[in-house]
Amino acid sequence: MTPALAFDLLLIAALLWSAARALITADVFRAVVLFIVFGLLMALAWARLGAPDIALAEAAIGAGLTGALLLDAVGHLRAKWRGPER
Amino acid sequence: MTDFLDPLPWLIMLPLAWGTLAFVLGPGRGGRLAVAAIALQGALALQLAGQLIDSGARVYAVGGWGAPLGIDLMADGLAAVMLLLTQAVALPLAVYARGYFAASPKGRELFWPFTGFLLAALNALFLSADLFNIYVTLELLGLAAVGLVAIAGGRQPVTAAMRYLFATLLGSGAWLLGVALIYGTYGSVSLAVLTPLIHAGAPLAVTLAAALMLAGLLLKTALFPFHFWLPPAHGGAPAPVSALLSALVIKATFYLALRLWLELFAPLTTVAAAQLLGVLGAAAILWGSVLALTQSRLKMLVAYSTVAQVGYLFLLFPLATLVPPGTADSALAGGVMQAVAHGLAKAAMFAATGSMIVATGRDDISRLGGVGARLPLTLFSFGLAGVTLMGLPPSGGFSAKWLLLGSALESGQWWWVVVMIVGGLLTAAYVFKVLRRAFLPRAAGDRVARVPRTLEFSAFALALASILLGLFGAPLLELLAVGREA
Amino acid sequence: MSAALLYALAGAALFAIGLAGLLLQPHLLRKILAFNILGSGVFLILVGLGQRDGTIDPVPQAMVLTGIVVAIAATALALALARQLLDLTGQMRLPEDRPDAEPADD
Amino acid sequence: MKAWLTALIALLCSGLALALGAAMLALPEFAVRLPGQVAANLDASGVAHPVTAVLLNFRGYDTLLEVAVLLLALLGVFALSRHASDHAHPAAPAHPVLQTLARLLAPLMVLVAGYLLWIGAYAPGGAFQAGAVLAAAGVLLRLAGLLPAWAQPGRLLRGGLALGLLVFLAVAVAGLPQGELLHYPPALASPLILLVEAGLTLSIGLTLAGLYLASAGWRQ
Repeated sequence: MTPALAFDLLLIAALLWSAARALITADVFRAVVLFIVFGLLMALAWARLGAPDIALAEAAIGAGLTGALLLDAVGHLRAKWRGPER
Repeated sequence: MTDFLDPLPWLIMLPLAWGTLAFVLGPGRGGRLAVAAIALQGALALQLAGQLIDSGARVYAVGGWGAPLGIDLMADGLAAVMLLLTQAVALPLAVYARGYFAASPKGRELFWPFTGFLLAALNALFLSADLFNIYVTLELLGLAAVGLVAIAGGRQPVTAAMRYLFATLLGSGAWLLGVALIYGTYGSVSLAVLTPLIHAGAPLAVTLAAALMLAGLLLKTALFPFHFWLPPAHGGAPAPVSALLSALVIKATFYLALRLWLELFAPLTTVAAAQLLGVLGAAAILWGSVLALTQSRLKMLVAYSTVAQVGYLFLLFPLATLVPPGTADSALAGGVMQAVAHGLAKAAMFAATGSMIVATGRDDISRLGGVGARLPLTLFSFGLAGVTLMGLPPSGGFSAKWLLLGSALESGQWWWVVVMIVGGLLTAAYVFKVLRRAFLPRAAGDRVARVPRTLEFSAFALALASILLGLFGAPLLELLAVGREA
Repeated sequence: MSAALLYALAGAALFAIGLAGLLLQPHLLRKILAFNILGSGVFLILVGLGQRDGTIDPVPQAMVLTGIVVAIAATALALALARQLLDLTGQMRLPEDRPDAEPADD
Repeated sequence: MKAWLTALIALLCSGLALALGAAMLALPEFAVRLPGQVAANLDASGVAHPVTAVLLNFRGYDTLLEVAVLLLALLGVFALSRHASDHAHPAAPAHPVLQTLARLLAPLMVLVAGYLLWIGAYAPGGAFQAGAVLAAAGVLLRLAGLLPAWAQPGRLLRGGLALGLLVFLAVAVAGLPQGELLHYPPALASPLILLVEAGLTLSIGLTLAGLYLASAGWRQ
């Protein structure tokens, strides 16, 4: 097995793992963090596929902005659930 | 063709431009601009139809590159019929919406920009000859439609919009996966390039792509059992929105399914698959009609009627697949005629429904008493639209069902005839349920206000058009044949 | 097998994971994550299969750039709807999927 | 959800993945190959970077519609924030270090966006990446409490949001007298594409930032 192939297989395993974990983990905040990790791994995959344009966009938009939006929504969700008690 | 006034590109650019300008103008502004622009779009669609009848189908290379490097647009008779339907429904509805939002302002702030983008998406979709470009138009259409459902706010519409968004995103996701598989197989997404390639031989990936794309379209068209998202979305939105969605948006994905079935994926179609689509259509007719009959809210009744009427569209698949050419032609004509007749009639029906709700202040069939006396023209429009949906002569719905019946009998598939007759009876039952209530005298304590005349007349114009379609439908069928001889 | 094809296969798995999540997870935020994963899977297939002969193909790459922008547009709209639903119902799930008294997981 | 339904869906999804995999391993040779065509027409496209050439010239029409999709999503967010209930939970006051950092980083990010826009003609980069960096600057400023949330944009802001699409539409239509929609005359292709990209960078940046700022505004 060449190092490149080993890297590809490892990256793919990490992609699948982070995607599956993001969907089944019990805590929503952790799920969003896992999704952001997934987005960064995707950026790496795009670089491996010779697509630096997509890698840039994926990191900035796919992981960055989507992550910011998701985290903001989680904050909203948590505040909502804590809100009435306080 | 290097004509600055060529109608084909303008049919897409014009609604994009006025939709954007309406947004810049500010909340609630742009209604007059929209009416004027849609009238112009109607003229452009007529001009394009004239060109097609004179000189046949057209291909338009955006940017001058030409497929497969660039994106091609294509206008044939089927596309032109859908374009005419779109502008013909949109114009009275725009007039209606101005009056409606003056009387019931909830959701008016962003109605015009959304509508502009919606119409641009429809026109672009009908004209596109590129699978990936169609994906973009599908997303534009889906997001515009979801936005329109949500504009009035409130628990029920927002829930409906959320459900609709997931359905439409899943549908376009399936479409895009199909596009990816096809590009991965052949190296192109141009319909003109792909059609001969698929006819020469399709590996497993292309069969999978065809199944995925078709399934995505059925979900978006709300064919039974994928109809779950439609009644709350169409029943919960403001009336002009419900009318646009029921009349036009689901027709766009039906149009794509039809095109794929008849052209790109024709070598992959089987009688069994066609019969399955027919069975789903029949189930939609029966299930939608029965549920329409059990509704207590007027708008939900009309929305379930859409579920049923979508079913008729899919009867065309078993009637046009692997049958003699004449039979297939009349099935296609019947199916397209049904799409047009239902578009006009359902727009009229939702418009009339909206007027009744504005007048009575509530969405409740049991409280319609007095509407017949106060809003006779509106109720008459509802009734005329009902005649088209039932398929009674001389309406456009009658012509459609007559053509479908003819090809069912010619091809010996009598079981669809039974479905159509039962469906017609059920339709009559739910239309009369509304009419009967509306003719009762006003109950004590209920209020029936007058509504602006533009509401009454625009609904009537649509209803009348759905009837006249039956009497003067021949030119439309002539147009439909353009580009289909080969 | 080229590396590109390997990533296309991974894309197929991601599509399936995303599809299952979209259909099975009742929580709206997770449905939105699932939709994004499903989309990423399709993008990998588009570029991976397009480059399966080892040549860099700018056409599917440009398509994916378009797709990423469409995906964030859809995600933002979905999140806005989900938050609105949370404000209106106190839940981040669609009503029918909801075992009624149970609060959202957090 | 019922256990058997869950199992069935999981089974169907795995089946689909397997079928997709099997199909991908049995593909024939490409019948059409576009990379060569892109390379052959690159000189006439007005840019030297193939992906930018596809995005703004060969398939520029897709991009035009996609910009409309993005604006549409923001309209949807506006439509919803209009009806947002006003339960308030105060945003955490920003840390002074974060504020200083944001003040330093934001101008730098604007510079990076400008660079990405310019380099897009020759190398990876372009309006979308540049717009995303601009938007990131906006999000950062918002997190530092230096930028107000905007639930209801004024006319100037609406103009900025629409500018990219309007410029793109104008350029698309300007090609009609000489040829087809979105036809760039070869001599003018470079400056026209740069004009479109500049407009897009501004509008995409504002729109992406707006997707965040409009919903973050609900908490104010």
